[in-house]
Amino acid sequence: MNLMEYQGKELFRRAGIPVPQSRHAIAPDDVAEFLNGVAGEWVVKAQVLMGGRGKAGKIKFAKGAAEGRSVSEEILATPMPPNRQNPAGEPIKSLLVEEKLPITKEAYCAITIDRSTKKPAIIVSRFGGMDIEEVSEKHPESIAKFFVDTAIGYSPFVGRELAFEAGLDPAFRKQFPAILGALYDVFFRYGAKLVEINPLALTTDGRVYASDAKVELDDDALFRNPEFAEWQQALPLDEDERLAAESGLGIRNFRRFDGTVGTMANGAGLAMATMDAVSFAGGKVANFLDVGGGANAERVRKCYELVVNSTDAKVLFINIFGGITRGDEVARGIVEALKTTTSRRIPLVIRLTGTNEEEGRRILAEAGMTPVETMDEGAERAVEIAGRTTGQASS
Amino acid sequence: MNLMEYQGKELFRRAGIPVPQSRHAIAPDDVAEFLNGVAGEWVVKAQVLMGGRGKAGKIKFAKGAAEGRSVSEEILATPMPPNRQNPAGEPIKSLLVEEKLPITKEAYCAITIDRSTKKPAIIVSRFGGMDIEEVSEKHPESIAKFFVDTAIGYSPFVGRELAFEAGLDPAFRKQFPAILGALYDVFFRYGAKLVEINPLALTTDGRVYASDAKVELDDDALFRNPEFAEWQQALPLDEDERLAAESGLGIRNFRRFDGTVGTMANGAGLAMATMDAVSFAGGKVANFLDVGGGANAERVRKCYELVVNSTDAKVLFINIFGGITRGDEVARGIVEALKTTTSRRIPLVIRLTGTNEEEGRRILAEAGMTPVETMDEGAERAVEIAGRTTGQASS
Amino acid sequence: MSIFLDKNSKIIVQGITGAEGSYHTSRMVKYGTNVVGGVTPGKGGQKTAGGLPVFDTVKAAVDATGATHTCIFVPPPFAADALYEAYDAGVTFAVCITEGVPVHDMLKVVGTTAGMRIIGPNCPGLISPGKALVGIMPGHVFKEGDVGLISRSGTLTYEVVDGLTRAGLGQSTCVGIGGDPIIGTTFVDCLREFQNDPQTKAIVICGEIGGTDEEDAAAYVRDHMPGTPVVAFVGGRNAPPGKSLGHAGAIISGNFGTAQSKIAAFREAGVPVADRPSEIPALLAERLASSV
Amino acid sequence: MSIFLDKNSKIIVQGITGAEGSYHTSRMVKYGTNVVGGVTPGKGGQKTAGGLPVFDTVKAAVDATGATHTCIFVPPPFAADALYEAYDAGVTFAVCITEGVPVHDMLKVVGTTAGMRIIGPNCPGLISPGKALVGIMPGHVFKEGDVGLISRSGTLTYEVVDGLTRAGLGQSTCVGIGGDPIIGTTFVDCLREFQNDPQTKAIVICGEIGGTDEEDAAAYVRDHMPGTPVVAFVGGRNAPPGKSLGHAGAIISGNFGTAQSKIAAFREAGVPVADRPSEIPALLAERLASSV
Repeated sequence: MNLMEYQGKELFRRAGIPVPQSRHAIAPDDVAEFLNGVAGEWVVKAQVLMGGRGKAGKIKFAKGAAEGRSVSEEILATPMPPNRQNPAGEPIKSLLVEEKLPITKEAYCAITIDRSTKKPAIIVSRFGGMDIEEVSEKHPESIAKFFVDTAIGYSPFVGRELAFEAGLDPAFRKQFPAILGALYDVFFRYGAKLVEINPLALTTDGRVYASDAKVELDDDALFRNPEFAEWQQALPLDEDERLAAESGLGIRNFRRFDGTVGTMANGAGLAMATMDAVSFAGGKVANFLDVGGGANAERVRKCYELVVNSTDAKVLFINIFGGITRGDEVARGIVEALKTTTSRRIPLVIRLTGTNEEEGRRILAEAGMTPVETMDEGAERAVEIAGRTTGQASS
Repeated sequence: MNLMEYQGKELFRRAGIPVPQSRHAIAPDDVAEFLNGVAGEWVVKAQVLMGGRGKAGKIKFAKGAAEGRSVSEEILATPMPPNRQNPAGEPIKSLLVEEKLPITKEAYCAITIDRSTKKPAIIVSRFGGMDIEEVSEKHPESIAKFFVDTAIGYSPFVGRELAFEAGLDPAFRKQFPAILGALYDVFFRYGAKLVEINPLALTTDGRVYASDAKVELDDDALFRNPEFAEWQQALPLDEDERLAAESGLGIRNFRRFDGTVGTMANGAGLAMATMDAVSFAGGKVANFLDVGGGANAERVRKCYELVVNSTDAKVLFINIFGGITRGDEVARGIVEALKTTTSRRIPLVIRLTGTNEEEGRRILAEAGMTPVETMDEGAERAVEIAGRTTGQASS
Repeated sequence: MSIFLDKNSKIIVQGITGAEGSYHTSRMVKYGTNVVGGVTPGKGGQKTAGGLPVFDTVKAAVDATGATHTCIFVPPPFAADALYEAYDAGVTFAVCITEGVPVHDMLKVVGTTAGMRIIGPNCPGLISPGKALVGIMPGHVFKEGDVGLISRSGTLTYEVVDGLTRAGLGQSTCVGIGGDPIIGTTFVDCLREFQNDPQTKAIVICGEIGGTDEEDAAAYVRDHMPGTPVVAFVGGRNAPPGKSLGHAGAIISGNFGTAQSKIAAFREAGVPVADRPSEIPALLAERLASSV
Repeated sequence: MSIFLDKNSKIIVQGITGAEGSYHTSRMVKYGTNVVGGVTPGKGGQKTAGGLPVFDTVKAAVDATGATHTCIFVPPPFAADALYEAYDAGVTFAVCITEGVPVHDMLKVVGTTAGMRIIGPNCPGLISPGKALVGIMPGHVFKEGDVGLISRSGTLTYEVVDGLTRAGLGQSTCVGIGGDPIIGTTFVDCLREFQNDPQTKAIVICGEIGGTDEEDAAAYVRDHMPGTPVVAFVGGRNAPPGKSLGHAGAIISGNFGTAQSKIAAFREAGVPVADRPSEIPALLAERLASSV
């Protein structure tokens, strides 16, 4: 779960990381009310998960109530424009009004999880306020990294070392180890996969602030902080995630493409391999769908309906290899799903093997369905039914 | 720093350990006010650091305001009687009024620091409400121990394992791992040297409570929790501790005995050896005094006055072996102290060696003092001056 | 021989009386695995339907049975605790089937349980065909032989193994290492073991997009196993661009993690990469033939 | 030879520009210790009055000097951080002079820095006479020779050494292990090292009341060093009854910790116990004579 800037800053504030004075606002009127009679220049920022707000004109300055209302209206007038990762753009549902800091220097710091060393990785650069990937290309020497020993956790020397190695302006140094320690607290206490301050701002009067906040929480750890359930509802799901959630799937278990061969498999690895097989057979896949373990009738029916109703699939290739998922259960699910669904019917190609496969095949046979033997065979059959296309989605 | 029951229970409450409903009270009127119109039987307990409150009649039951007032008056009427560890007894400054629990079973749990394994040690017994040393003698099989890996910390399996091994009543078991975890939180978060619940009480309706609370905080870690400075002021120091603190010494750096040879040395080890030497020379020591490092004139003067004014010392044996303490500084301190003190004069025997000893001896010589060469010699000389006694304090 | 697991390995099951635990315990026993008991707090002294003793704690189970291996079926919030309990009791090999374990839990577990080999979490376990099965794999798909297999995916593993078995290529040990960001045992850890296993003559690596475990494995094969026939498969060439750990993650891991990068790394190491799982047996047979 | 420390050990000082740090650094250098630099964050690039380079971090100091030893003079709240920094930079031997380090800080440090030998905290350091001095000991009291000395107390150590030196009994290495409840290196750790040190022919153990380190040392001498002349002293026979860790602590440590228990343990192990520090040289000479 990715948090909005205002949510991330709330966590920062609790941990003692200095953040600018601010107010979260839904409507231009809220912004106007807040800025009424308030002196100085303020920043109004769209609260979205997508990057590139500045370039998209979604960060604007304002003095006073009238200007606050008008820039808010401008920002809210259009959604965030699409980019490669977010082809649908992103609607803007709220704003953050924040004091404009007199910034003299910008730095970068983040903590994430490194799969290779199996440790939290801290990254610091003396260049902030720009894309860290760009920094790493242009100024690789400005980037310092530290891999935290989880038995020890964060200790202030880490912040000192990184500040020196990244060449942070000396004015940052005194406050930096404590701020990084507080950021580590956020990372650790809330079970985050990423916490990022970009930029970490130094003001003309020598204070240091988190000027932006990016926090990605681990979905598997959300249960430890019940308040996050509410926060989650305030966050936009993309269309595929929403559809997945409505069908009772994990939000990452379903994604649509523009092909005609629907797929459904158990396990992300097999689901990906199923898509690859369809592509190799010359077809274009309509979707990725990992049905997960325990595929009972209800689950199978919902997945069937999800594919039929939200994609252009002309056929659904169900590819189940039973381990924890039992073949007989899946077979019953399929038979039951087709009996009970009210959605339109499309042909099924079923491949079912593994645990209790004989029983599963018997159940399917009783219902008049003949499963294929292999994944390749299933992919071929499905592509035949959907009609061969020329382009391959494969690399 | 040892906490009173009511202070320990406040830390327990914060960590989520169930404690009985209670009110801390200073005067019988407070107790009466609190119990006015309140139903049921309540317990009024003297808040003291000494053990043995029950036997001393300092825990009483009361129903309603009038009875509350009268038992409070009885408890406060006399101090806690002396015992071996507290030959002066202990004044009673406040009371805890607490709901009387319908207890069916009592168990014991504590966490302390084990020097040998260098780990936190958890101790659990199915026998609670009595002295744990007595339990360990009579029912050794009822005591289960666990040494915590500090890199991992507490994990619930520890509580499960201990509950089974100590043979806790099954009714305790479900709640026990969480309560022990919360106790570990108190131990860890506040830097405690000991946290103890005795008894951990099981009530007739199946709930579990910390019925008493014993917490010893690490004096060296108090700076991390500024509120403890206030708490400390609410705690009684014994006479020696109070004198030490008033002289600017650590509260454990001074202790009085009934002899006539005053001692003062730098370092607890040398101070103890100095006392031993006086005993072996046939003298009786008047006090233990570790002057610590950096013995400047002010410090030496205060220590001199402390011994002279609070003990029966007829002579003061100053035994300084310089490492981090520099001999010249100590010598200047002694000379200066004798110049400025307004207390009565007693003879000094000075032994000064180690870092900058030549300079120190020169300074003493200029002031007309001749240091002895060895500790044994100093002890002999001091005992001669004080007059030999027949009894030895030594083993 | 085989790696990690053989006929004599004494195995306990944590969560043995739960629905999944009891179902898969009976399957493991049926396969011939030496399951010596299990743990469910509060049910100590009982027996499972199959007659296995149940203990209150892992320590009690280990004391009574001498178990060295554990297979963990407990809900995600309790998985780390189960692993710590096994570690503390002296278990040296733990398979964690549980899916959805918080990643910070695993970060801490792997950083503080040196000396205990952990497989998973979120994995199907492992099997040394003909000897023992620990986890949730469908045993009948496997066949004893000399191919070692390592996979990040569960169901894909069965797919690949099914192909190997049908092609007459039996397996020494098949390890499902799990697909989570932080796992106890990596491809390289397994390669190191296979290297010292006389039964294993060839290796199949089933990777997928994300992380750099495949790149590390390719480098290890290149540097340390030049003579060993190894074939790889990389799943997810057509997968949706997953939500990554963000830019900071990319800086840490460089430009690795894509299917392209992994395939290139394997090829550079002389490891042929199958386009489809079904191609693996032929590629392997070819490599085996040329290595003789 | 000697233990832990010799002429070639490269030493840095953490907190080298502080009052205590700079004073004792100059004393160490004067004694002949190979101090190669020090650390004070923000003062990197400067030189001490004695011309030693100052670095911002231990890592920078180790990279530039190849130091393996550190001596820590920082205030108590920062001592654990200084130890972690040394550990992370690859330092293998750390002496922590600081008094008043929170006991939980040390609990965690000793539990998470395996591979780094820590002496202290709240200790005077150690000296291999004639070779090197790390800490705050008064070097002129010591004399090179073949007696190893271990002590929990600072000033008492100097007292004992003074007696040895006057009696012509020089020392191989004298270690002040510190008097805190949790210390990095115990009597037994030092005994193990002395056992393997050809220079050390005899050992003096200066213990005191509290804890069970003396009892452990006595058992070690009895079981592993039957031929070595060892003499002990136990301070605090007339000490006030200290405020103990309470009853729970007594349960953990049994009935140990009193002067009586320690003296009995040493005697049972064949280790004579001196009544006064001044008796140690004679007892040692006697043991040395009878062991030849």
